[in-house]
Parts: sequence; C-alpha cells; structure tokens
Amino acid sequence: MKSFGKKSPWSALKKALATTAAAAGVALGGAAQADDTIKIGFGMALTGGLAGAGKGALIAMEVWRDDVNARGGILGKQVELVYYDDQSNPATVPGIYTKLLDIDEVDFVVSGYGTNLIAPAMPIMMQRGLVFPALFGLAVNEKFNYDNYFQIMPAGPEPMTDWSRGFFEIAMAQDPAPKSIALVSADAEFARNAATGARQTADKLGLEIVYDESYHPKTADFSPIVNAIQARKPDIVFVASYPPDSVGMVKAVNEVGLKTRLFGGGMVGLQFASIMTALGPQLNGIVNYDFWVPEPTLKFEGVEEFLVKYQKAAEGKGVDPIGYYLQPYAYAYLQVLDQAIAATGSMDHAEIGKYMRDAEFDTVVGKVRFAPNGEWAKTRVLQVQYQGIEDNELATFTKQGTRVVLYPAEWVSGELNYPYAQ
Amino acid sequence: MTGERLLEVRSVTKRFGGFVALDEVSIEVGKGERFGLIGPNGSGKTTLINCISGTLANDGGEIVFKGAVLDGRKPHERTRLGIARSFQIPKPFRSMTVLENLAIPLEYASGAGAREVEDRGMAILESIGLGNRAGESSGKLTQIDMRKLELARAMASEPELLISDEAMAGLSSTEVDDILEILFRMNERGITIIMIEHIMRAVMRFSERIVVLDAGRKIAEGKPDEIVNDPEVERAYLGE
Amino acid sequence: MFTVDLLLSALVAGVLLGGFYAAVSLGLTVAFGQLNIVNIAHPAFVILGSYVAYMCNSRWGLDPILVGLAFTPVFFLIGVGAYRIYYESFERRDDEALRGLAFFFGVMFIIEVGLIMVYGVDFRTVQAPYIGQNFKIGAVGVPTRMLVPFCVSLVMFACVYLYMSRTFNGRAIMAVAQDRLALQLMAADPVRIKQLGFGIGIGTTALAGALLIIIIPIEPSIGRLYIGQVFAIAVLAGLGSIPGTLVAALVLGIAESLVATFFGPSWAPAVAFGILLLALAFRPQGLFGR
Amino acid sequence: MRIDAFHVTALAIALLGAAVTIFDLIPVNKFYFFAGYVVLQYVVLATAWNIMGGYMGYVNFGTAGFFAVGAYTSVVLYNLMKAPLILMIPVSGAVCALLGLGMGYLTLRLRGVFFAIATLAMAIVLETLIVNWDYVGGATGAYILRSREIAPFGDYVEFLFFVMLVLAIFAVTVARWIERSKMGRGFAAIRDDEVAAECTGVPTLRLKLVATTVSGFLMGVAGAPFVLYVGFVEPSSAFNLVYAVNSIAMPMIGGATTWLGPLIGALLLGTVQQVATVTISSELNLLIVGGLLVFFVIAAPEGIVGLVRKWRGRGR
Repeated sequence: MKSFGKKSPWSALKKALATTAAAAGVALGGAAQADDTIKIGFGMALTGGLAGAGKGALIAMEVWRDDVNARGGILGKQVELVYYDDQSNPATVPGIYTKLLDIDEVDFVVSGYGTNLIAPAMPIMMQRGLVFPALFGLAVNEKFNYDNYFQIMPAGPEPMTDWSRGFFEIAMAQDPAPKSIALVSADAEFARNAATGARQTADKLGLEIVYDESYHPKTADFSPIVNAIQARKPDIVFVASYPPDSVGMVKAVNEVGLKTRLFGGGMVGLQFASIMTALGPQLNGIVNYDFWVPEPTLKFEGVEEFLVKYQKAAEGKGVDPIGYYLQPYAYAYLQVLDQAIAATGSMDHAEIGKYMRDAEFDTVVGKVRFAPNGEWAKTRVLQVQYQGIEDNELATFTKQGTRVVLYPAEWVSGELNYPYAQ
Repeated sequence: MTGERLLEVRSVTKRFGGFVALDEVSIEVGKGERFGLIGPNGSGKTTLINCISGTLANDGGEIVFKGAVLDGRKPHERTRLGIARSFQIPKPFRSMTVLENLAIPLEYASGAGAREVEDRGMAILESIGLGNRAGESSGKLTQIDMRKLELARAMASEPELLISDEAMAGLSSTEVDDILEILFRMNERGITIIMIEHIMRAVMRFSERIVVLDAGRKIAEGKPDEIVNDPEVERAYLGE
Repeated sequence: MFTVDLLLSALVAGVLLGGFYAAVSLGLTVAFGQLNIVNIAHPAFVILGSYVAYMCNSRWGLDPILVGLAFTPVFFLIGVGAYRIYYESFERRDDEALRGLAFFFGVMFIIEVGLIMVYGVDFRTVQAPYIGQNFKIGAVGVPTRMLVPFCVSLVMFACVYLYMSRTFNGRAIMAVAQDRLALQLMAADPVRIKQLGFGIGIGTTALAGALLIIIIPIEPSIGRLYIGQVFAIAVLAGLGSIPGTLVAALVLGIAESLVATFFGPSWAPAVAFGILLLALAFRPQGLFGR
Repeated sequence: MRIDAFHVTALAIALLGAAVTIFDLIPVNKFYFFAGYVVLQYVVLATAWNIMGGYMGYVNFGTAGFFAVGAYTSVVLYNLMKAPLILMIPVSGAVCALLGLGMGYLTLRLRGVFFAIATLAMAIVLETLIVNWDYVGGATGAYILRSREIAPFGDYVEFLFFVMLVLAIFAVTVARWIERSKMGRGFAAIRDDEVAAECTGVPTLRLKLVATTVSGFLMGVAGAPFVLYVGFVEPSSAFNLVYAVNSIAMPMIGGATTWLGPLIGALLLGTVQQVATVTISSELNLLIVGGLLVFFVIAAPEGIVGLVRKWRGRGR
C-alpha cells in the first residue's frame, strides 16, 4: 500500500551511495609517502571509558616524538605519529589498524591502551608479521603466542600471578603470617584476571579464601560488600578494581572501619592524581600495586625530565596532571621501538623483532628485557603503601615518602606499616 | 424483542479495582434491530461496548453472539465473527490514506485478497460519501469525514453487528442527519446496529428499542416513547 | 554467612542507597510519569548538575548541596526551554512517542559530549566536611556521605509532594496527563502546565547531581549507567506517584544491598532489573499505580 | 513473491561482492573491507530494529542485547565444537529469534515506552548473565582465533565482508517483503493505533510476536560473525550502547517507515562514522550522531526518504 514514485527509492539510494562514497574517497585518500619520515600508527582511546588513560598516554607519546625529532629523528628520519580514536571500543580496532597499514602506509604500529583494545589488533599483526609493542594489556599473548608482541607493562613473564606476587610476599613475610584472605573484584577484564591470579597464589600458599566475589562496575555503594567482607574476618583483603569503584571501595572501607591486616593489591585508579587528591588521608595504610612513584630508588635516567615535559604539555587538557603511572611507560614503549630500529639500522620487522626479543633496553622506566612471551622478563609490579598523608593537596603526592615501595626488594624505599587496621 | 437473537449480554459485571462499572447488566439484541444505549456520563455505556468488542474482559457473566460464548476471545476474533465498532474519539490509521484505512479490515477481517481491496474499499467509501477523499491522508480529514471514516472502516469488516459509539458528538444538526442517514442505510442492508449517543433526538428517531444505563446498572428498557416517560430515567438524567 | 548485624548493616545501607536513587528518579517521575514525556536524557541532566557542583566546589569551595539548590532555578529554566522545543517539534504535531524519544537520546549525547569537551574524561569529586565521616549505631556504621544525600532527598520529596498536592499548579500537573479535559475546565493551559512540570523535573536534577557527586566520583558518560535504574524506579513506582517513587527507590536500594551482602554483588543489578521485568510483565501499573 | 528491479539489483550487488572478494576483480584496499563490514553490520541492525521500531512503533533499546547474544552464541559454538561461521549464523539467529519471542511474550502487553524500558532492562539482565558465565569467558572476555585465510576468498576478512553483505541483502529483502505484505500493513495499523487495529481484525499480539522474532533473528545474525571480526569479545564491548544508539538513529535519519530508510541511514551514518573515526578522532564523532539525530527528528520527521519524497512532490 505504501507506494511512492517508482523511481524515487532507487535514485535516492544511488544518490546516497554516491555521496557517501565520494566523502569516503576524499577523507580516506591515500597520503603520499615521504621517504624522510618514519610513521608510527596506533589507535588510542580518546573518548569512552578508557579515554582518561588514553589521552594521557597520547601526550606522553607526543613528548617522545618531539624529543626524538629534536635530536634528529630515527635513522635520520623525522618521526610522525598517525593515530585515531578507538573510542574505547574494541570493534573499531581492526578497522583502524588496517587503515593505518594499508592506506596511511605507516612503517610501524604500536597498540592502544588496555587489553580490550590490544587483543583485536593481534590477528592483523600476526597475519602480517609486524612488531607490536603494546601498552598495558594483561596476558594478551597467552592465547595468541605471537613472538613479535612486546608488552611494556612490567607484569612479568607470568602476568596473571606475577601481578599480585608482591602483595602476597609482603603478607606472608609478616609475623604471624595471615591465614585467611578475602578476594573481591570488579566484573571486567583486568580485574577478573588479576583476581584469578590472586586466587591461584592464595591456594598455593594455603590461605583460606573466606570471601570470593565480584561486583558490577557501576555499583554505587560499597558498604554492603565491605560489611560482608568484615563479617568473615579475613586476615588480608585483595581488591582488583577500576577507578570509580576503587574510590567507592576506599570510602566504604574507611566508613565501615574495616579491620584487616593488609588491604589493597590490584586497585586501578589509586595512582591517578585526581583520585589521590580526592581520597587524601583515607588512603593511608593501603598497600597497592603501582608502576612508578617518586621514590629515590626509581629515579631512572630521563624520567624526571620526561615528567616535567609531560606536566607542561598536559596542563589544561583534563588529563592526569602529574602522569606517574602510565605515562612513562607510554614514552618507554616507543623508546624500545626507537632503540631497536636504531640498533638494527633497519626497517625490517623480522629483524627488529628478533633484536627486541634478545636485547636489553634503557628507558625512562629503567632497564627493560622481554621474556619469550613478550612480557617483561622479570616482574616489576611495585607494591607501595600510602603513608603519612595528611591532606588532599596534589603536592603531597609528588613528594617522596607518601607512597613507599615495599616490593620488589630491588626497589624498596621504606617500611611497611602493619597491620592495616586492627 | 422479537425475532432471532443476535447478541445476548448475560449478567455482565466489570470492576475497576473497587469501582463497579457494570453491575450484572443483561441485554438482548435481535437480528436486524436498531438498538439504542443511553445513560449519563460514567454510566458504563462505553465499558459495556468495550466488553462486547473484547477490549475489556468482563469479570462476571457472559456475552453470547450468534449462539457462541465470546468470553476469552480476542477483539480481532470477535471482529472476524462479525462485531464491528466505531470509536467515540476517532482512531484513524493516521499514516495511511482513507482507502488504505479500509484495506486493514478488508484484508484482516473480511478476507479480501490484495486485488479486491481497492474495488471493495472504493465501493464502501462511495456508499458513505467519502469517495472523493479516498486518496487523502486520514489524519487531515474534517471532523465529519473522520466520523464517516470510522463507520466506513467498521463496514469494511463486513459486520453483522455494528456498535456506533457516539458517532455524532460535536457535529452540526445537518451532519447528524447525514450520519443517521448512513446508519439507516446500513440497517436496511441487514446490519444490526447498537447506537450509543447523547444526542437524544437522534437516538429516539433511530432506535427501535432502548436500554438505559445508570451507574453501571440497567434502569430501563423499552420503546423510545416508553423511555422518554420513564420517571427513573428522568431522575437519572436530571438528578445528576 | 548470616548475622543480625550484617542484616542490619545491609538494610541501613540499602535504605540510604535507596534514598539517593529516589533523588535521581524524582524528576523522571514528574516528566515521564505525570507528563508522559520520555526524557531518556534525565540522567545526563543529573550529570550536568554534578559538574556544576564540581565546578563551583573546586573553584570557590562552595558546598555542593548549596550549589545544587542555587542552580535549581537555572535548571528549571533549562527544563522549560527543553520542553518548548519538545512541544513545538513533537507534541504539537502529535508525534512524540518515537521521535520524542529519539530527540532525548540525541540530547543525552550532546550533553555528554559537551561535558567531555569542557572537562575531559577524568574522574571528578567534590570536597565537603561531611564526606568521609561516619558514626555508629550499635554495630551498624552510617556514613554521612550517604546519610546527608538521603536526608536532602527526603526534603526534596517532601517539597515536591507538598507542591504537587497542595497548590493549584501542582494539582494541574498531576492532572495533565490523565485528563486534559478536566484541566481545561480548570481553566489551565495544558502547555503551560506541562512546561512548568517539566521545568520542575529538570530542576530536581541540579540537586540530584550534587548528591551523586557527593556519593561517587563521576565522569561524563557515567549517566548512562543510571538510565535503567531511574526508569526502573519510575515504572515500579506506578507512573507519576511521588510517594511510590520513594518506596520503589527504597525497594531497589534494599534489594541491591541485600543481594550484594548475602549472595554476591555481581548479581545486584540483575536483581534490580529482574524486579523491573517482573513488574512490567505482571503488574505494569506499578506498585502504586491505579 | 514477484521478482522486480529490487531483486535484480540485490543479486547484482551480491555478485559484485563475490567478484570483488573471491576473484579480486577490482583491486580494493583491505581497509574498505574492514570498514565496509561495520557499515553493513549496521545495515542489518538498523533494518532489524526498524521492523519493530519503524513499522510497528515499538522502540527497542535492547539492540545491543540481541547483538551480544548473537555474538556469544558463536562463542559457545566455537568452544563446544569449533563450529564454522556458516553454522554460527543460523544458530545465533535462532537463539535470538527465541529470545525475541520470549521477550515479546513477556513484554508485548506493554504499550510504547514501557516496552522500550523493558528491552533496556532485558539487555542489562543479559549482560549480567554473560558477565557471570565463565564458560564464555565471563567478564574477562573470550578469544576466537580466526584462520588467516579461507578458500575461495583468500583473506578471512574478505570472507567476513562478503558474509555480512549477503546478510545485509537478506535483511533488507525480508524487511521490504514484510513492508509490502499484508503483515506490513498490519504492522502499520498497530503503529498508528493498536486498539483500532485489533478492532478491525488485526491479530496484534501475534503480529507483534512475529515482529520481535524476526527482528531478533536478524540482530542475532548480525552479531554472529562479530567475534571472528574482532577476534576477542567481552561483555562491555558486545553490549555496547553504541549499537542501540545507532540502530535507532540510523532509521530515524533515513526515514523509519520504509525499508529504504534504515538502509540509507546506515550507509550514510555508518560511513560518516567510519570516516570520522579515522579523520576527526575526537568527541566530535559522538556529537555528529547526537546532532544529526536531533536535527533530523526536529527538522525532517520522515527522515531523508521523507525529504526526498517531499522535494519530488513539490517538483511535480
């Protein structure tokens, strides 16, 4: 019954097709390849849930680009970053990387931020045999076993268990040693993996798991969870959480007055300036993982210069203003690539990949060497304790001594205050 | 009532929460009859026809049409059995033309094939005086044409019983005559008609028999002139 | 694992959480329940309120609740403006159902993206003396971070309820969706009344947003998480019932809290929406519906 | 069913797709297969949504739920028996058809917005179930390692593109057939006035169940190859709100009452999004969707199809 002019749908369709095709053609038109630049392509979360980290990472990467270009580039070629917003959405990733490789014809690609956005790029990398430095994905390569995958996050060769190793070693070194543990994690990729690793370690150590639950990431009030944990009276509590729920958890723990000997472990977000200043003294006593803190043992060459540049660039961009946690690593994974290219003097991926598997790199996050599975050869997931925080000022967290390193032994910078609360 | 019964409403009760909208109402309508249903606002007229057409389920009693109990049957099934209705507030299918409006009941209720739809639809429209509006968008009709469309659409399902729910409210007196004329013609073709109306002149002229509802109960039944003189009816209307 | 203390704690936490949910849902009960406007952007307006509170708090150290109060009239006007567009574009053309919904969907995105452009995607929090305090009644801890929003929410409810039931305009708002005719008999202009009602609905989001940011850190897209919750409450309440909204919010809060305490927190949202689905399937008129 | 210009064109497009993907008749940059896949996937989703939303006026906010169930059905099949895609698609479709039927049965007594909210709630309940179901990876996500190549297409992604092209043609054909059938007119009657439709003999409940089932089926088949495309799936990406937003915005922008509307909307908005992803790369991307949606619903209520029709009408 709904009949309209017989020609109209077809002409309209043709018109629409023609316009879109034209638009696509203009926008996607291949760029001419200049010989005097090295193009590095990547997708990055600039919108969506991971954009906070993604934008920070991007600024760090731009600092690296400027540094490299200022010193004359790589192999005498200037470096150009080509990047697109992956919208924190894994479904965009395959498209972005093929665009980078086939249309922008970038020379190298690196990953975006986070497991969810690294994994979808893997099949493409493997198909083309490309070197793939990756930024903060947990155990991505366990399924793929790709030899040219290199993870800059210092989780270690067994990422799932290495992640929380420090937390457990600290706990078990105390006298008396804890006997029971509560595990709580957010219902999302990283947190579940971290909790799985912690569960294995706890089993191995013979700790009794008295509480083992996960929660929906949007949970608004954590006091029911903390109360339920308290009722089981665990000796230690391992938490794997994301930024908003880390905050909710810390607040609830303080409000309920959770009594346990060690609390923390895998809480993402407590490293972010905005969250640290929001929580202030409520952080005291928590033992949590970290990747870089301004302690004397971690003053690697170049890191402080980098941070100065980063902090200047980050001003007014709505991203983390101090950039300790992720940003040096975003700088470092490009340094690794840089050094590998320079050392091999080649643009050949197979050759560079081989070099990266064998060599040791000197970066702003210290010396980096990769295990055969592309993870760090040795874990350097720090466990730090928040100590002596009395206010909510940003300056509190940029000075040493407020987050002392307890693990690994090589980088220890202070003493554990034990127990957390009795 | 004389002759064959087409519709029997037996002690039908309908409650909304604690409010009793229909209280054991019984009526019988004969085949070919012109039947009037009147009563003050809120007396349960519309509730009763909703129960007959199936858009509401009655809580008690039963409704029998052509000897078959209707309870539990969906409205569209009742339409296919031969009960059609028009709506007090016209409900045209606004995205469709006038003719397309008729296609729905033609296809779904009277089983017309796609090819017959246009001819049969046009025939109905002509008979009701909407022939020249067939291609117009139904949402843009005038009030009177909207009412006619309601009746035309009801006709398209080839009913044996047509329930006309205040088809004349808000119309001018010549327009009222116009609609009355249509209803008379339908009746002549053998369609039984239940008319619900506030315009007394029209009901009295049209109906062979009238039932009066008040507060969910049947308070009177009879020929128009009997109803006019019924003291209880007078009380129901004036007492309010 | 069950103890009386744990049960009491769960109940208290549930009630406090429910009070907060109630504040976030109140405006929707007015807009959706009473005026029949499917404002799916409601949570986005709440987030907008949160950012206003954040801005004033971080820049001038103003108390978020006071900021919320001060901005209620501003939000009221935004609501009035939004309704004008809605009315002119959809309602007047009798076209609101599908397109109106799509309109608010778009509005939601525009608010969200606007906030991202101005404030970025970092998590924001506010400072106030009552954040981080708590006291104990017996073994049950009561965080003031939850208690203060709970109390504010109750006051909000009382005010809106009194306005709706005691004033001419309020009663007109209650009547507008049910019976346009009656409204005309009352000599009230339905468009003006709906405009007022929608303004009130959006007005409440200024304060609700302030309460939200007191309770949890926020970022622009977090509002989406609450779409389900607020609609669940509005429907469960029986559309348009203000006391019903409070009760439904408390039911949801307590259900989530009990499940989180005794079964496993990851099932809490499913329980809330499961309740909603069951309510829709078996009692679509809601708890307090007619 | 009569064969007309539409069917000929559809077949021609399918053959062209085959020619390009199998015989590499025209050299096409791989990127266009990736981007094209996503656009075509939206053609299927928007068309599926429109059967409920556009034809019948029942707004489904739960597109992402159906899509994700389709994707996760593939994960289950893969985990169980390493099933090939050809098996995944019909099974995912069937599972989602059943889901649609069930949802319809539970919720279709609800009018309008209540139905919309119920679908939203359903998507959230489904997501919670998946998150807690470890067999499919739970919150951690699941990997499917796709083979690099597949005969006779060569590159696996070309194969996926072709499959999605066929699915899109299938979906549009089904939608067009429904629209022009007696059923489609029944749908339109329900959209215009459900009570009047029922009272003129339209079996509204049955038609609504047919619509939820068909719509669910198509959304399910759109989700089935997703895991192979991304290689990795986890609940928050499979249940991404973007699917719900786009599947509503695309028909609204194209014009919701005809099969052509969602097709044009999806091709246009989908392409704009693909282009914006690799050009603008910022929040503007989302703003485009929101802005276009608001603009179209206010200024062009009948979408692009309506605009064209109006414009042609005036020309006559």
